Amino acid sequence: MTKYITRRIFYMFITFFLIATATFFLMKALPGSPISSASKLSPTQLAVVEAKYGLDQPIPVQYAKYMLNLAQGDLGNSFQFKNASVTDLIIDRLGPSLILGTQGLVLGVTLGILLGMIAALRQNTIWDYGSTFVAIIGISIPSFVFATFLQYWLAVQWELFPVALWKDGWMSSVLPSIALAMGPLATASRFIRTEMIEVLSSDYITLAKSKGANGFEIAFKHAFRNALIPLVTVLGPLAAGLLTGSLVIEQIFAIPGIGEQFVKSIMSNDFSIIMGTTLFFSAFLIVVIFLVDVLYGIIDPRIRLSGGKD
Amino acid sequence: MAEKLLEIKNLKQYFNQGKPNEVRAVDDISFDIYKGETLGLVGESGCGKSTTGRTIIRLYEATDGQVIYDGINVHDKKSKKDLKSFNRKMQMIFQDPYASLNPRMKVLDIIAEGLDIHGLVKNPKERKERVVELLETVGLNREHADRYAHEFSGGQRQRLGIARALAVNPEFIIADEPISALDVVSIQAQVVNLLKELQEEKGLTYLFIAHDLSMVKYISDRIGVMYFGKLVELASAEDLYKNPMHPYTQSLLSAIPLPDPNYERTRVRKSYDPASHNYQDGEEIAMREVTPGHFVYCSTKELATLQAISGSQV
Amino acid sequence: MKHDLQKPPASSFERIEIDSSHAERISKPSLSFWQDAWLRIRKNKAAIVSMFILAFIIIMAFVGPMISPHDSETQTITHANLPPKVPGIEKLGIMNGVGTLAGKEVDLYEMKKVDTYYWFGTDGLGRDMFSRVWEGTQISLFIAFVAALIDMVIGVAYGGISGYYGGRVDDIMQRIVEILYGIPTLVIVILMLSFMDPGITAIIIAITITGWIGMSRIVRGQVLKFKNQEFVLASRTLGATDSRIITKHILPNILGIIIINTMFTIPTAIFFEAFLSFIGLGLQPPDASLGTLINDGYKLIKFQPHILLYPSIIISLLMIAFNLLGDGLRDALDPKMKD
Amino acid sequence: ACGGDDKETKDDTTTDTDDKDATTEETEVAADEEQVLNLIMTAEIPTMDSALVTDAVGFDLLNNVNEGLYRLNQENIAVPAISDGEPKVSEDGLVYTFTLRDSNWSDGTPVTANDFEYSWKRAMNPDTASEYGPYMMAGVIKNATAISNGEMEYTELGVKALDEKTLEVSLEKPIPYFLSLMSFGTFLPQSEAFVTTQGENYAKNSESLLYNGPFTLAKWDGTGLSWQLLKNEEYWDKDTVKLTEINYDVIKETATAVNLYTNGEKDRAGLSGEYAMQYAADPELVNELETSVFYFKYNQERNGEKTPLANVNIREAISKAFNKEDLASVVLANGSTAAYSFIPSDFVFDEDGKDFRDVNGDMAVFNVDEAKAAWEKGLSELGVTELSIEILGGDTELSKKMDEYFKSQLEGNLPGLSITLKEVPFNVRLDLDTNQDYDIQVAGWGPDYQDPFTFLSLWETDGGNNQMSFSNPEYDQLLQDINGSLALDIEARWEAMAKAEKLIVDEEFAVGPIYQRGLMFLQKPYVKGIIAHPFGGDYSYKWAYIEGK
Amino acid sequence: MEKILEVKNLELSFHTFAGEVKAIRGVNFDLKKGETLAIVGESGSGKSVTTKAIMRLLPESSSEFKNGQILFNGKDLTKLSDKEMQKIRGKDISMIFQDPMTSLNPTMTIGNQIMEPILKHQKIGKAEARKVAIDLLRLVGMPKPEARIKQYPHQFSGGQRQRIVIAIALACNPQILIADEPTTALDVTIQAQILELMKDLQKKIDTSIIFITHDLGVVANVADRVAVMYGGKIVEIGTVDEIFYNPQHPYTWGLLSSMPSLDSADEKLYAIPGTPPDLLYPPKGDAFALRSDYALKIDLEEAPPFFKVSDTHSAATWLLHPDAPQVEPPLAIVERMKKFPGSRYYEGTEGGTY
Ligand SMILES: Nc1ncnc2c1ncn2[C@@H]1O[C@H](COP(=O)(O)OP(=O)(O)OP(=O)(O)O)[C@@H](O)[C@H]1O
Ligand SMILES: Nc1ncnc2c1ncn2[C@@H]1O[C@H](COP(=O)(O)OP(=O)(O)OP(=O)(O)O)[C@@H](O)[C@H]1O
Ligand SMILES: [Mg+2]
Ligand SMILES: [Mg+2]
Repeated sequence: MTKYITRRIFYMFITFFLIATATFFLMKALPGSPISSASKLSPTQLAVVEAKYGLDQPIPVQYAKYMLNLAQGDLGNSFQFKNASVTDLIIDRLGPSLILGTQGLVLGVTLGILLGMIAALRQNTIWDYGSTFVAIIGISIPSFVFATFLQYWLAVQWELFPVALWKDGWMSSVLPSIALAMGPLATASRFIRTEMIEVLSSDYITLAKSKGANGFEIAFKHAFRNALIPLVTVLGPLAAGLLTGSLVIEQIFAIPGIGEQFVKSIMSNDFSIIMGTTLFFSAFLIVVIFLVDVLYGIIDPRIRLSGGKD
Repeated sequence: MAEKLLEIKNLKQYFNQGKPNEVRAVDDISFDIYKGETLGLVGESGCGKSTTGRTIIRLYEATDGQVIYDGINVHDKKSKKDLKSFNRKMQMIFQDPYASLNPRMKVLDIIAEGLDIHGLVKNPKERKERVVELLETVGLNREHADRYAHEFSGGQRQRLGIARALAVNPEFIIADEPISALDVVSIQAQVVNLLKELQEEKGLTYLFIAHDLSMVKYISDRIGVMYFGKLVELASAEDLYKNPMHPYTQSLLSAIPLPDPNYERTRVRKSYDPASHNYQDGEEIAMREVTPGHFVYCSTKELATLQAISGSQV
Repeated sequence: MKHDLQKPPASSFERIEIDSSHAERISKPSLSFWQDAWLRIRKNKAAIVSMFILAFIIIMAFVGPMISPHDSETQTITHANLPPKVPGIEKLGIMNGVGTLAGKEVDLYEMKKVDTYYWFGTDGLGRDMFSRVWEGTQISLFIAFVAALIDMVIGVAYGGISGYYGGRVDDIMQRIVEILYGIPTLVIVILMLSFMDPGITAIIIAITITGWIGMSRIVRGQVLKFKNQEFVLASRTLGATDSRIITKHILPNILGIIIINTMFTIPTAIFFEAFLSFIGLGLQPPDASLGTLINDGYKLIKFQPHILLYPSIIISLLMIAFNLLGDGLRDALDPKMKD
Repeated sequence: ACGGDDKETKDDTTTDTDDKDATTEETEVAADEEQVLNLIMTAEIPTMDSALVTDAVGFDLLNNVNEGLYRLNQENIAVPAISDGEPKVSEDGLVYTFTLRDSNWSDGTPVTANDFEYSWKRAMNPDTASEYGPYMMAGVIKNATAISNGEMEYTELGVKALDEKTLEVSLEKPIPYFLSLMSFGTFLPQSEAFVTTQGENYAKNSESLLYNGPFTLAKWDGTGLSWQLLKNEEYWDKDTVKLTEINYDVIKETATAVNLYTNGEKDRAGLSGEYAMQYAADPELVNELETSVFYFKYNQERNGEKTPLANVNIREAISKAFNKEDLASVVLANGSTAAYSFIPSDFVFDEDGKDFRDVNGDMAVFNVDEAKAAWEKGLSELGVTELSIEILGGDTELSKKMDEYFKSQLEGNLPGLSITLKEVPFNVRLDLDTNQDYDIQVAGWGPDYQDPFTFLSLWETDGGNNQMSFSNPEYDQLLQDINGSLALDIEARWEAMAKAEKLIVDEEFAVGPIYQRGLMFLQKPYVKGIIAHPFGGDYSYKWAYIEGK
Repeated sequence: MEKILEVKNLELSFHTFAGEVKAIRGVNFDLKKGETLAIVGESGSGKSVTTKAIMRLLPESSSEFKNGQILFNGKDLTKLSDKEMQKIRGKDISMIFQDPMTSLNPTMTIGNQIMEPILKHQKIGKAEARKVAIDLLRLVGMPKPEARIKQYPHQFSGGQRQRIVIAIALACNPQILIADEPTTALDVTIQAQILELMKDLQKKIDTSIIFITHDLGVVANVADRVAVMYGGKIVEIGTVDEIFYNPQHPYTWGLLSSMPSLDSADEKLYAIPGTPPDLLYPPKGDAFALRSDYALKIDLEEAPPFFKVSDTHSAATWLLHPDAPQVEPPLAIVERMKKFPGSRYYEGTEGGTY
């Protein structure tokens, strides 16, 4: 088991390293320069500025430097925020994104599971169609349209929640979280519905019924955990997607999150932020995938005890 | 007896070799198969019967050992052409009549696959005729050719599997539990009868893998009993049933229920405990011929006892 | 256990010979896998309705711009921002050209002295929304289909190779997938824009680069499952080559799942395009897709809801239809879901 | 518009000009009205280091929290600020000697002449990697050009603190608009002692900065989306400042901004085109004209080959072939006005208050006949009947919409023309511009100082911004004269600049003006006295106050 | 003996996309206290559906109960509410399924799975239920039950899992135990152990067993009475000796004679040709006629009623009709009949009469 984990961690580092490398070179191929008023400067002036940032060196040298710094935990300084280190920036911006992402995920997945279960248990009834409809609406309406609606009705018209901004504590996070939850909700409910239907037709469910278990026990004690297993596999990408995909929501609700910042960095060639954020995302993704495997084991004892998925 | 068609020498098949989850599915077994005979292979689930069959036909690369077919080691590196001709001589019938037929192909194409691969027919018409002929051989008919496997019952499917194997006119067929998945005896009997008929007609040689001992006894000339990757007893069918020598074989035989209530009321089951052998360290255990043609996996000490008993019986 | 009171005639107790081939007859009509699937899907009302909706939208995407009296690209600046007005329906009090201007409800057609009808209204440049919406649908569908197709090809090939050859190859290919997952799509998209002009091609390539991973995983899993199935082994013992096994045995069996997955890929592609438009990397005007139309429209939600409304309805219908059809196909094609 | 407002308020609040009275009045106002303003920004503050700032947000805030030698007043005229009255100027116009007034940093230490010397030199120090330092100083402050080319040490910059309160600035050549430059962010002072003690941390957040302007910055963490301005009690003119607090939030989405405005959380919300239209009749809608001009940039040489746009008739045709009025009022509909010249209106005025914009009258007016005539001529000169031209534009919704309009107008009015549109993110466009890889670019320019030269200098042959291979000896000569021989002759210079403008817009058609950007926003009626500036920081809140909330 | 269960005229259909599958077409049988009734028949003959109908475990959405009664101690199970039925399942009637690999919940410890019916139907606490579960495991011959109770199904072998399933089924001392092919998936040696175990347990708790299988050897081993099913109907029912030594239905003949006996010679096996009927299109008369060597004209017209052979034995075949011709059963059957007093081929001395 420890051997398995060590190997996993080793692979995680390799993957991380490769992602860092690939992103670095891709990013260097981006058009434009991080120097915001490049067009105003004369070539000599530009050269001076570039030299200051080390941009005049050959790319492999820049790469080596970057990697060395990275190894020491130094992600460099932002070009946009002239006085901020990338680490600070990410740390500042991460909080809200994480809160929204987590809330959105938890809310979406929970509701999705519920909807999916209802749909499966009441297959081909109005319940099923209703929950399928909700799920599909969830993925059919672009999140920005959805967010706009939420903001207009729940905040401006009914004044139930703050319109935007990250100032009213938890209340500020409600609307954006709901908007973010729609995607996971849809995914989760579809996964659970399909899987639940299959699980419900399995032998052990029939056996449970033959023990006299009632509908509730069948659904929650027996079927639920087994139906959850395949959902776990998509949780990783789902979680990562929420973090990256939140930029639209962050923009609409004026939330100081990382997604929105990320797009802006790409648009302005802010190399250090692009790198920092990418690395952060991929690290997050890698860790999430790892955790999902662990979770997998918790849910499914067959995997837990054999110490590995494959 | 007749000439040897196949010699299996010290065959070993280890899965995940060297890893902690190593499985010694087939662990150093040797036996011969004679031309025209049916060799039955029985043993409990997971003892390595299928693996033996699959290794013989090269679905798995053997970990060690030789499979000599007509004097040539099957597991030597060979040219594509040799392999192809070998593929024609040796065929296999599978256990699961549901998993062994491609659900997306029509029966015509399933059966004709061998014909296509080996270029045995020239035109679609001949192809169809040949398939119909094969269908009729297995008791089905022309109208079945255009159907899909999922429309057939288990027994019919198994016969389709046989027709597919027959298409390339093989000499040797490995039948891996061809009847275990068929439910009632009457359906099993269809398949068994068919295999027997074919053997007579075409002079086929079978390796018949099964765990249903009464059918094995019925169809086989000789029977080998496997236990945990090892062959523990090998004898003629008659001999094995009348005079099982290895305690595992005895336990196996005593466990079979027969469709005879009076017999069942009196049958006593023996159980097998591998520890009962009490082998000492350094004792060499191997297949040893106890009586002519009757081999048992035993130590020299056991051999003596066994010979003494059977001697007294004679 | 009663005896039949009505005594049958003695003649009916004659023995008869039964042709044994009779017993082998299969009474069911011969159905191929696809016919069978069709029968199943026909029972699924939602899927059938979806098919009709799809057909309608696809037909309208091509016919719509033609039947509209206005061209999609003609800008009549004086007709800018008109609400929908449809002859006939206008009498019902909806789609009668009345819109909000400066907080008041006025008949904008009257006010701007427009005496033609714009069924879906006009946009800020005075273009006919009806033909624009349908042309946008055309483009969205096109993007979706092409993207799905390419995605299918790459995803299937990648997953297939990875799964079929297994071992080392599989290990390496799966690591690559993991890395691809990690590199942000946006970086790739923007990078591409520096090599090529933005537009449909760029979007499609962007989708292609990143969209096939899901498909490849599914295909890989399926191939892993099928490559050790007995019918594949049987084919091997017959001496079949890898290519024969792949094309004749494995592919036809995973086709259903590929199709289902494609059904779910299509909405994703339509969405991705809309997302690219949102962050400003999408289509180049005057081309418009449903995504860009929605993007333009959602800001006007309060005063000119029609600009958002129609593309949203169509995109939602498309999503719903593809998803329900996908669900239906899954139920119909999945042998586990028999009956 | 704002100017007018201001005069009124002065009449209302101040009965006589006595400072003391005014103060008592204001405290009264403050007592019954909470002097708090809630504002929206559309972007974060990238930096508050005056040497590094390059963007509108930064300049805007610096203008409110710091003060240089000069400051734009309510009439947008640069008036002495930290400088105690007008400087002494040498005969040749090359040496300015400023005497500083007594004023303090927000930590109570005095603002000295050395703070200016230090700050300017720091901006020229290559280690600082300032972009605007070299850009603003080269050609202005003595030795700056050489320093920025790396030929001289930055310490040689022509600025010197003669004593605590006296600053001597030497110029490379006479600069007529030099004093207006002194209100620009790059020329703000920095306390040497403070900057050096802070070291790396300088300007990291609102605590690691010093302020000498009307307000101080608070609650800014360096990257965040919100911050505050508080009245600076150390400011020398603090009695004029009425607001006690300004709260900022960064909101990028117009819908959100409008919603917050509607809810009363914000006092001002900018409107993009779509919204401007919807609020057209709203009494709270304010229209404000900016000094940025947008224009077609005609690239005459692409990838080493002449483009069709090298032909002046083609350029003329395109400049005249689209309806700018419709564009401004229907397509943009955001308060922008059609531009018929390259220098914006309401930007510079002569001594009599006459707008420079009016000197040349309307040029490049929409005229289909003239456009067609020029087009035919151009085509025949090129010997073709059809042309395909690419327009490179931005990827914002507004620019896309505009591009579509251009396409439809130009293709409709100029037979044989087909337009392809290329819309890319800003940095991609910059890249294409740098490589001169486009045909026509929709470009915009905002002034860096209050003189037409900030616009005209763009098209100097081989100038840093002239990525369109425009070259005209007469024009180059005019430019040279404007800042050379004519530098001290205000009238002749004025004429030369007008001539230059006519040359590029109406004779050579080097660029085709499109519109002058306007702003529309909703503003609560109780907000008074915000001053909008034509360059540098966008707004001053020094004179703003709340009344009648 | 007291009848504990009576199935009367059961008719049941499934609605599939292809049409109505008439899976059960009139099934009658009863079960007495303490006896073992074996049901044999080909795949698809309706064995499982019959027993699932008793337990009311058929999918509600696709199955349709058409006719009949299922009387358990006089109560008609078809009329009970879901709640009442839940009280019966697992307590009075319990079930064992064919595949021990899939009939245990993979994510639940076996302890919890065994305890579930106990906690559900008996008013005892968790700790006590645990003790009961351990006892049960010991009863079915599981070594070290205290430790193993915390393990998950995949940690057990097939035979062990089937023991666990049996333990679950026996947890509440049911009056009826339905075993649907409980040994089909197991090896002969393990099958033998399980069969012995079931017989032992039956003796201990005096339960009635319905034992479904298609292995005639197993039937011979466990059954007191046997019902032979074909095409959704019971075609012959009688005591185990009657069915094995004096079968009357040609299908039963076919089944019994296609089995090679261990000492039989090399002659060809008797095989029933063809495949069972498709219940989507049930044949008009005798469902077996098309595969039978003994078909009568009337078989194609009309389904045969039950003819009584003895008090305990009846069969549904026109051959038993007084007007029917005498037919010669297959040789192997004749061999068997020779051992049965009362059959027409009886060679013994006990002197049967016909
Ligand atoms: N591909 C494989 N990888 C690893 N282990 C395998 C593989 N195939 C078979 N085994 C293992 O090898 C052993 C022998 O398997 P095999 O299938 O030959 O048994 P068998 O006698 O045919 O059993 P059955 O009667 O169940 O078919 C088993 O323990 C099985 O788990
Ligand atoms: N859920 C269902 N939906 C539709 N048809 C069904 C369903 N369950 C069973 N059937 C049909 O009912 C008939 C009887 O099935 P049943 O499962 O009782 O057979 P069985 O005798 O138990 O066979 P086996 O030996 O294979 O278990 C078959 O034709 C089967 O196809
Ligand atoms: Mg096997
Ligand atoms: Mg069954």
